[in-house]
Amino acid sequence: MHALARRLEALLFISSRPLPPDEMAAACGCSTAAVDEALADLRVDYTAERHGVTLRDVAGGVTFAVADDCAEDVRRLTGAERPDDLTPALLETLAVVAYLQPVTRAEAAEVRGVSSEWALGSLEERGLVEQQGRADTPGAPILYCTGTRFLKLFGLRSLEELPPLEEFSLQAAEVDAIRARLHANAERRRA
Amino acid sequence: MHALARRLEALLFISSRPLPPDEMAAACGCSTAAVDEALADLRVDYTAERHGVTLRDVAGGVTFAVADDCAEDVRRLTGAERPDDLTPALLETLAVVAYLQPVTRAEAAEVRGVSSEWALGSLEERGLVEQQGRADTPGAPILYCTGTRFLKLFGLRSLEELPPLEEFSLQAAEVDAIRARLHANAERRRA
Amino acid sequence: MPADAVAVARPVEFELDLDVFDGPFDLLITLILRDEIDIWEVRVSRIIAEYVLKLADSGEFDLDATSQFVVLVAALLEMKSRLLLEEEVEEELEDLDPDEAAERLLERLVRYSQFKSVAGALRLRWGEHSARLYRSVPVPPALLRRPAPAGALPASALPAALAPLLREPPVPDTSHLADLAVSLVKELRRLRLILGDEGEFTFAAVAPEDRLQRAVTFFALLELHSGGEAVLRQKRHLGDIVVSRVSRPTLVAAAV
Repeated sequence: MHALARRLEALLFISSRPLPPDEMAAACGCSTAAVDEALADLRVDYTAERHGVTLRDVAGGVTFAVADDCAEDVRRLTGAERPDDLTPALLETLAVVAYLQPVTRAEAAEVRGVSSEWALGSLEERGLVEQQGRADTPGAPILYCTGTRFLKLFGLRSLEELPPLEEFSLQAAEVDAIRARLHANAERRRA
Repeated sequence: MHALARRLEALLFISSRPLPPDEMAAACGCSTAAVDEALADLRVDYTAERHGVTLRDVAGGVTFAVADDCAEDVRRLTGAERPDDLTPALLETLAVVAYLQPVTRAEAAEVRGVSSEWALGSLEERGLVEQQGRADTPGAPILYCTGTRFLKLFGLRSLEELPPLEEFSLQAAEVDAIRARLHANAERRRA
Repeated sequence: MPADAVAVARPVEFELDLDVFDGPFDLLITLILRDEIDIWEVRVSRIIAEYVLKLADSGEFDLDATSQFVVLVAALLEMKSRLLLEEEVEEELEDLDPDEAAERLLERLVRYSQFKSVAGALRLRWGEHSARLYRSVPVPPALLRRPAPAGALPASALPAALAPLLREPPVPDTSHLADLAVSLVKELRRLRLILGDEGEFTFAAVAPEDRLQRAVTFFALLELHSGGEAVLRQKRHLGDIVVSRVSRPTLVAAAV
């Protein structure tokens, strides 16, 4: 293996967080370009078929993860459980925080139409959202944002990898149908 | 690589302590002889010349360790590590472990009233709590306790130096009662 | 959701005779949940009054059945109050031109639907990635350039964090409940005196300012009614209640 690749392997093994290439370059005293090249070597070596661990690009850096087909053995050994599934309410709240961050509790509630206090607390306890200071508005409400664990658990390199919100818009025909229904209601009320 | 060797690689990669071959055999559902054979394969692959980490035999088990010539790179990387800042949730969980140890995940959740899976994982990652075997109850849940890094961070020579809870208008008897209740719960689960 | 509470509840058996419905209470609940009866049409206060009558009739107090009844009525009230709130939002919008109001609502629905869809996409990603295992082992001290400073955090932070969790929660303050129990009896006595002196009065004239006290007064009225001591009348929806003395002791059934 390439000498620099060996050194990166050691860094990636020891670090419990994904490492950005420039941090690895600083530690090894080389250029980021050299790191990128050596990483490409490592990626070839660590394909799932050959090793029990694979390289993953996640949460702003590179990290080793257990190959998916070896995960069950590891769980038997460590007793680590899969994280509990998220309820629809939690997923919805998480979606609001992910796209609109930083958001206050009131802003999340306004989008969802229901109080989101419990959902935000539960997401915070699961390490999926974090408090990020307070808004500079009356009452100084807490601002919530997503953190590294959110990116890791959803397999995202960065927030930019989230598809644009517009892609989730209703179809024009669906909007028209709702509009027609609402205007019909308005008409009835006027009558 | 040998299929079993891949699975062992995953176990050794994730484990925070050296693994005895029989534990690996139990996790993979195979014989210790098969593990020894696959380990021999791994040893050939992980020689210092080829990888940044090597296999070492320590204290009756096997573990991955950073190759000696890569240690300096790692030190340069960890020089940039952030200091230990504990969020209220982490501090609370750490206090539960410190005073009531050994505790299971379920017991920590019971005292705190919320799921403590993420918090315990995060404390483990910081080296502040450690796994100390498993409870002798159904499901054999992992027992957590504090380690030497914990003592150092809080400037304690031993657990006896933990500040008494009496100053917080809690009698030692009350703390004992809670500990007894946790253990009684464990008994009940076992029954 | 109240619907769940209703689904698991034990049946509460008693017959109702309302304008819109005549039959067992449980059937009424079922019909409301199935949208076959509009909850707007149902006077919950009337149901409560009938139940109180039933209790008076049977002469015995079944705590389990009554608790169930309270749960069901609370569920009905919640459903009804939600409708009221929706109405309020719509009223707010009604100040606008109805078409403009519809557009505003549409805007909100369209925006919300985006996040609902995102939640679905996130669920798929979660299924694929959340179970992945990453290494989370601390760096061995020998490989740290700067060893963690000893005593960086104060040990006193630990008992401070644990103590609130271990302390027994304070015993719930039930003094207000005790107050209620006493003042219901007092209130009954007061209303009986007024009824005896004046023969007729209105709820508005005798009800105290305090909301809790008003509720007690209302319960006392129901009690007078169920005991056959008074007749309650209301000219219009949400209007004042007129309470009149029943001249001779009457059978409970005759008062209804």
